[in-house]
Amino acid sequence: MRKLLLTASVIALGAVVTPASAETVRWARASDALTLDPHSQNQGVTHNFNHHIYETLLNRDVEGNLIPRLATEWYIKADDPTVWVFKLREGVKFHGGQDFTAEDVVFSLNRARSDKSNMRQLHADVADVIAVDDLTVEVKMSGPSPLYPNNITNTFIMDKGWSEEHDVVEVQDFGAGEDNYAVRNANGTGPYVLQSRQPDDRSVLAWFDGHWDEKPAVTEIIYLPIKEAATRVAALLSGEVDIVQDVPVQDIERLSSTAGVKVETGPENRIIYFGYKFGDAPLKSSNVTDKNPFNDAKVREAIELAVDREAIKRVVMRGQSVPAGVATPPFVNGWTPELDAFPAPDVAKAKALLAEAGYPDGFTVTLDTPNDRYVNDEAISQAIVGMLGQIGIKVTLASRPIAQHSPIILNSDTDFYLLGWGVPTFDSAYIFNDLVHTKDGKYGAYNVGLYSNPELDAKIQSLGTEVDLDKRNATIGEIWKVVKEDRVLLPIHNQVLAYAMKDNINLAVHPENQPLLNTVTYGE
Amino acid sequence: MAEAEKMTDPILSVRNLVVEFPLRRGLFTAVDDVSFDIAPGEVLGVVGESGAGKSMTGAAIIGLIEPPGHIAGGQILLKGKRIDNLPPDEMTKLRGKRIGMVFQDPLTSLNPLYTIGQQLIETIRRHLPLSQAEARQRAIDLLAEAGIPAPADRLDSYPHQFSGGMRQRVVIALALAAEPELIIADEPTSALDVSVQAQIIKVLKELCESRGAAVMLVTHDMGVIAETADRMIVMNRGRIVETGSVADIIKRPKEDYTIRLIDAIPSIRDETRRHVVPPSATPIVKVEQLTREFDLSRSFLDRMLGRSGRKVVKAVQDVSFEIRKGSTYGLVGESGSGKSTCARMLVGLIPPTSGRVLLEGDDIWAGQAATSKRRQRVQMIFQDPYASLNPRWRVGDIIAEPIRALKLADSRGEIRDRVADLLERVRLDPVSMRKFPHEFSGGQRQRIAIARALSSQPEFIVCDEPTSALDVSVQAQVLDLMRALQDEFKLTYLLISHNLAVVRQMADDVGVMHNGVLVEQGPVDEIFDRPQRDYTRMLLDSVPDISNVE
Amino acid sequence: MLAFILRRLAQSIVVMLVVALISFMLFRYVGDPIANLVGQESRISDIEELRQRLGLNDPFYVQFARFIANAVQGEFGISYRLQQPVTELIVSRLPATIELAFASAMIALVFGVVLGVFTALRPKTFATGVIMTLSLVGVSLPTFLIGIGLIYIFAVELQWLPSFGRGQVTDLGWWRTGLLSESGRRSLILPAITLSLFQLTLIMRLVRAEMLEVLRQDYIRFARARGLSKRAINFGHALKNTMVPVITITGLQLGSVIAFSIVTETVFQWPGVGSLFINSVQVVDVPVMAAYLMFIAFVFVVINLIVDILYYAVDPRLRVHGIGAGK
Amino acid sequence: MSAQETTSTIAAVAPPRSFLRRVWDSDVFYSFRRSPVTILAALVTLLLVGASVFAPWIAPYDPFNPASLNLMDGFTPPMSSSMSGNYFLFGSDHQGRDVLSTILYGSRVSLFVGVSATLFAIVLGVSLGLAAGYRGGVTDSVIMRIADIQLSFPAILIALLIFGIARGIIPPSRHESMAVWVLIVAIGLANWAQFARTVRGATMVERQKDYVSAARIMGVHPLRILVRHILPNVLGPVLVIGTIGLALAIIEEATLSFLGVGVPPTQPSLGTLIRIGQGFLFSGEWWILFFPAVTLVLLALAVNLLGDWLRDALNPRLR
Repeated sequence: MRKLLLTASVIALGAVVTPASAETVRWARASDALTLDPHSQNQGVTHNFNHHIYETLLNRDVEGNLIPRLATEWYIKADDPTVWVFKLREGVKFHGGQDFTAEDVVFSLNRARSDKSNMRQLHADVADVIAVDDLTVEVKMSGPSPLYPNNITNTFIMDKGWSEEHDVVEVQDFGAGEDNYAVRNANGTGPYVLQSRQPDDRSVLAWFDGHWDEKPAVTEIIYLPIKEAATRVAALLSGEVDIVQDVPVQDIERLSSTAGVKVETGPENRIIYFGYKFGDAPLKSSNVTDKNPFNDAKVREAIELAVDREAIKRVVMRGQSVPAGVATPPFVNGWTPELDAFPAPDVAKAKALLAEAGYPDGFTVTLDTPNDRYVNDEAISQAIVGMLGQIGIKVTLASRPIAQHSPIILNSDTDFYLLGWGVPTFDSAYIFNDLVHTKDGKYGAYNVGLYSNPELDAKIQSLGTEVDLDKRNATIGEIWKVVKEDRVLLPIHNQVLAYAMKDNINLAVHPENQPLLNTVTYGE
Repeated sequence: MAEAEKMTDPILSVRNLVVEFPLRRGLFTAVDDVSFDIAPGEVLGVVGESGAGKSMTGAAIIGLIEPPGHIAGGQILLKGKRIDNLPPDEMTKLRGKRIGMVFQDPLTSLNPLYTIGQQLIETIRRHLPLSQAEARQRAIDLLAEAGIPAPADRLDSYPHQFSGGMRQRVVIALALAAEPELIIADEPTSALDVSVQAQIIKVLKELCESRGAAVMLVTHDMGVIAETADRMIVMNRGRIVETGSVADIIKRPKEDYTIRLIDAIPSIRDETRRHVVPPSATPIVKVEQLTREFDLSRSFLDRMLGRSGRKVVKAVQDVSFEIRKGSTYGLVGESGSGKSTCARMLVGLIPPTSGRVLLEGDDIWAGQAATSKRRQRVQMIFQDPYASLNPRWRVGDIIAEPIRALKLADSRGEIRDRVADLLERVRLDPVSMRKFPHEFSGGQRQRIAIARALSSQPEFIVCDEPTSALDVSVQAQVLDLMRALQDEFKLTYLLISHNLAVVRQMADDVGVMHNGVLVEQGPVDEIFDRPQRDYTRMLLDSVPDISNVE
Repeated sequence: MLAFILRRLAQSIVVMLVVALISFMLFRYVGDPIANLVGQESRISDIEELRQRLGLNDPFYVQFARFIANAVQGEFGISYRLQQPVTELIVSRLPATIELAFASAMIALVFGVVLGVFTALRPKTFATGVIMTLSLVGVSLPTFLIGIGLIYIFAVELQWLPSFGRGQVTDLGWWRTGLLSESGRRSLILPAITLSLFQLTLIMRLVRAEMLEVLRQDYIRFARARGLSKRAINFGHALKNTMVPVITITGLQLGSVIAFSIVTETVFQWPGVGSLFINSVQVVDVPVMAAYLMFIAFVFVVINLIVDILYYAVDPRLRVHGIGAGK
Repeated sequence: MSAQETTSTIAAVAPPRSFLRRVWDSDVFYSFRRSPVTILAALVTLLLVGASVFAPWIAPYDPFNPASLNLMDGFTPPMSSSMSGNYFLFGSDHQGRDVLSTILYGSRVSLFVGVSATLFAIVLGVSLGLAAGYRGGVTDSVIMRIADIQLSFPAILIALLIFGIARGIIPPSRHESMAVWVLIVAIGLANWAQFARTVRGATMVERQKDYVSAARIMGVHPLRILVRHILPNVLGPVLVIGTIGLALAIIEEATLSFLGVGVPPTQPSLGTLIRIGQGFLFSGEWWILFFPAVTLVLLALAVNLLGDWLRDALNPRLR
């Protein structure tokens, strides 16, 4: 009865609303973009919003392939493997009317790799940027960098003249209390012009009629951050918003079965995994005080056998995940179905392995988990606690907001932890560099467990400069084999993204969770 | 009397009035079959001890009995018309218009948030068809009649800006605002000092006389009745004991209850009935130039900004006297005269600003030894027996507290024996030690307080208004007990009281305090019969006394 | 009076300093702001450098001293999260919170007083029992549950009212108001009710208790004995005296309405300072948190002061100098 | 001559009775017997408290033992069995825990936190209130200013603050075992001020009373006067605020868990259960939210009603 009533009202409302709002989309997600300054924050939500105002040289489509945007062609200079050449699109104008030229690209890339930019690590290997002519830019790298184009899909191009005019040549130094014009104002080449913006409340974007691409179906976007998941879903159910980007997995079924609403799902380029502390030193949170049980491969194998990934998928994730046997999403170069296979849970064998390793009664350990970062992160950890409990490992769950979880991760101050890893470059090297390589200098920043394998380290370092892609892929395969066999990480699944929307709207899920609303089409 | 009724119809006739309170432990009859009349212009005194039902009778007449109480029988007739069965709306209109009422405490009878003008005008316009300006003028006239100086100016003052006596005048003016035919005055002067009390009675009487209004004067104070009323009713336990003219009842009471009641009332005319302590007896307590100041000035910052200076009140100023061993020294004075402050310095509760208190030659405020001596040998009995006993303690523990605190006995058995003994001395059953204070009446509680004071075997007891919270008959018993104990234990008393008759009855020597100064002292008969100071004389003249009845 | 205000201000400054100090002790335990400022790609060296740049390596008392030095000049720094001046952020969010707090305070006050008086004047009726019990249900539920419940009923099922946001807003100078449009006023209803429930119950119970107390006073009996009408007694005499203590508590409650709005604003996506605070806590945006707590402390200080002045206005006993000598 | 005077007169002449008889006949208990709502509230409280105290014996499952859980039992509707054959009267949650059992164990946590936090607040508030009221002067000013600061900060913020500080001080490995105690201290510290204020006021009144003077005259130590004389006489209002404070503390704990601080999710309190459950409001698994919420409301309501009754019963003027 309740459902009937709801259905009727949604239909009634849909009938009234649809014709009037055919070109306006009310787009809700959990949080707001932090800033309009394109180089100030390296954060997905901010990039997603700014993609509508600013444009990048290259972009990724919904399959994860690189596609041209402001650059129409890109290649390694024939005579110099350390130089990338970008051919720029003709006839592009900024919202303020300025022409888009190679100077703007040089300016923007330099700004993005300046000291105060948060994007600069992506451009760490850039030695120089040169405008060859109005529509050609050469990027000189410090060594061969075959994958550099993967790094620039979120590096937006600003207008040099506008930046100089408004004194935003430098990225804001907010630590020094400086205010910055670019934080609140934007002049991009993107399909939409910023009309108004109240942070955390609403932003309005209107179609830029000087845009180089064809006119999109959506000509006005009202962007509405709604923090509380229940409120977000309620807003869609009551017809107050058209697209909800962050849909709680448990509400997908209800939304799909609601008339007038549909849910699009698709895998995200993000792997959820558990990590262990390695090394001989005893764990801080364990009752085993003379050695580190995680350092024993048998223990790690026992744990993997205790974990029932399918159960997590079915119950915790409501079917909205792709269980994984390797710590990389399928989009990424280096992933293979063979690697992704995982053993069926086998509690008896797990117990036997534990006994063999010298822990017939298990042991205790604390699991650190975030509770507001990944989809159902706390519930996943809770499920793991139960599963490990069945083989005698008594896990205490320490659940924290990501703000408190992050320092623990960065300081390697944990024995057992949950983390998610996105791979913006779509290449395994990105994973190896940070998660597998020994924590040392620019490598291994997120090698929380301090795993160290000098042999792998050498191979990982070779990936950075190897230009022969076949040879490189072979090395990637070798590294993955060791990582998987050594059970360095315990991958659980790849997250699935769900976008809910009015059923006359078509919007595909983007693996980076960065959908562009100018790709929206209407109708069945 | 039958003739009088024929001549003038009574304003008020009460016929077989019964007021009942259904309580959880049964029906309580507060007023039981009460009948009386009040003639126009007559002042009828209604007297009785607490719980006699006198106030309830007044409340029944004006229709203000608190639920669940209600009139269960009888009739109330105002000028021959029944009013006890009027609907609430009509009764409301009648109140203030035809029956006025004055309550006991002028401090709480007026709404603190409204000026007296607002309250007067509101009342006047409620009952009389007058404009705001006319009502205001009438209010000023009323205040003038009630004896408020500069009434036009004071109209916009708030109640807290008046003294207690002045407030009671305002209350009377309010009660008379609409010229009611009957005024019910419920203990109108009990909360006031004697000197003020006399003035208020005068005002009430004059105003009613000039308007021909009848007065029903409810009070526990036979003296007030004696001075004010024409006729009186004596009530006890909800019933009328005796009715008659004031002179008849006071001079020739017929009923046992009345006889006992009148007998219990002390009079300032009575000579001391006790043995006289020889003047040569050694002084046990010597008070030398005792002074106590209270700093009432506001904070430093306020003074800086308000440019007001320090404000020091001398509550007690240069007071010196001696108390002879075994005697009773009476300290009298009105409220605020500094007598209680004196008492508190004598027992060690507040330190004097200057001067000394010598107990057998030792300054009780000097040093540890003197302090412990004082603790054992000086005790105090307080005015309010409800507040002076910790309600959460058993009587046995209360009485034993000094014994325990001063470590006068060790074993439980010894303490219990001493407590039992003390209870017997104050004429209470030793079984009482297992009970809590609320299970006792006021007089019994004061006995418990006395037992506690005695338990440390003191020589000197300061009695601060020991009987002023008690009914007269109980007061007489307590005073008798105090006297008996004094003889038995060779006690020395400092008796502080505003009740001159009690002092005359109890004391050997008397000191009169006024505004912190001891204005006069001497042997009791000397002071009472031949006062030297005007203040003392005024004080003695103000006391309403039943012996004034002709 | 002047001295009184000066003294209160002096005390207030102390209070605010203590608040600021406590806040600073707190921030280091909320989490590490840096972890939220940098992306996955950042290296440890970048992080260290940023930490140094933000002065986060300094001991907290140095950070505190710096904060106070800046705050005295009205400078609260730049939000780590939104990268805008904190003062500007708070000022722009303030109207939303004030409108919400004011609306809910009004609801709480009007209904609280009316129901309180009603239940006091009819102490033993069935209606009173129902009101008293229902009001308890309101406070027995956590605010967030009430909010979500109201959204579910009135926005999703009945579709009578909006589920989030402020609706159509209008700029009046720097003040952005939602009160001038129909959708703005409709948007206000649910959050205002949610926020008011707790205070409403409190005020109602307070008014009832005080009223019952006042109705027992001698001056009420005397007013009845003077034949004043029931109306004049109940609403003229009794209610005014009831209001004296009610003002104090209500005033203080108004402050906590603003503080309580944290949860309500989050549930209704109300763009006020409360939701700003919660968003800031999540990413350890120290400048915003510090400024917000100072702001709350300031609000309490001001409200306390106003309450005291009101107290003077209502109760003539306090107006006269030299009172308090008493006995 | 008021009604209550009459009562006490009658009481004075009544013969002494046994303790139980006296309690039964006392005015407080009499008003209890007369109020069906209060009796109902007391029964509900008793039932909930009893059920939570005896949870380990009466709960069908042990939801706090992760090893006993079967994830595949998750989301079983009320009054049905899961695939693995477990029967769930109130259904099961997203971890396959029996909702009824989690409620029983959760109430245990909530009640423990609520009662302990309230007791802590009472002990702290009463001691400081007694000191402030009895000593007066600087002691009074300092304590009351601190109380002002505390009152000017919403309780939730105070609790957040203390929670944060505790997290910083206690080594991370002990966080979870300490969480409950931190909660208790946090909520207790957030609520002491109202007790202090009440007790201070009452103490200032009692201090003036003659029984205190009497004790001072005989040289009783001030501490003894405070504890033996004044304390019993100021506890009445404390009891009343205490019952209401208990309900508040339980709800506060729920709100704290909504804000992400609180007990570990593997040992959820009622508040944590509600926080978890509200995620399933739209998804059809209503029972995960409904039963804990109803329990919390019942508990808070019952305790509040008891508090109300106690206030009226202990106030002689309302009798």
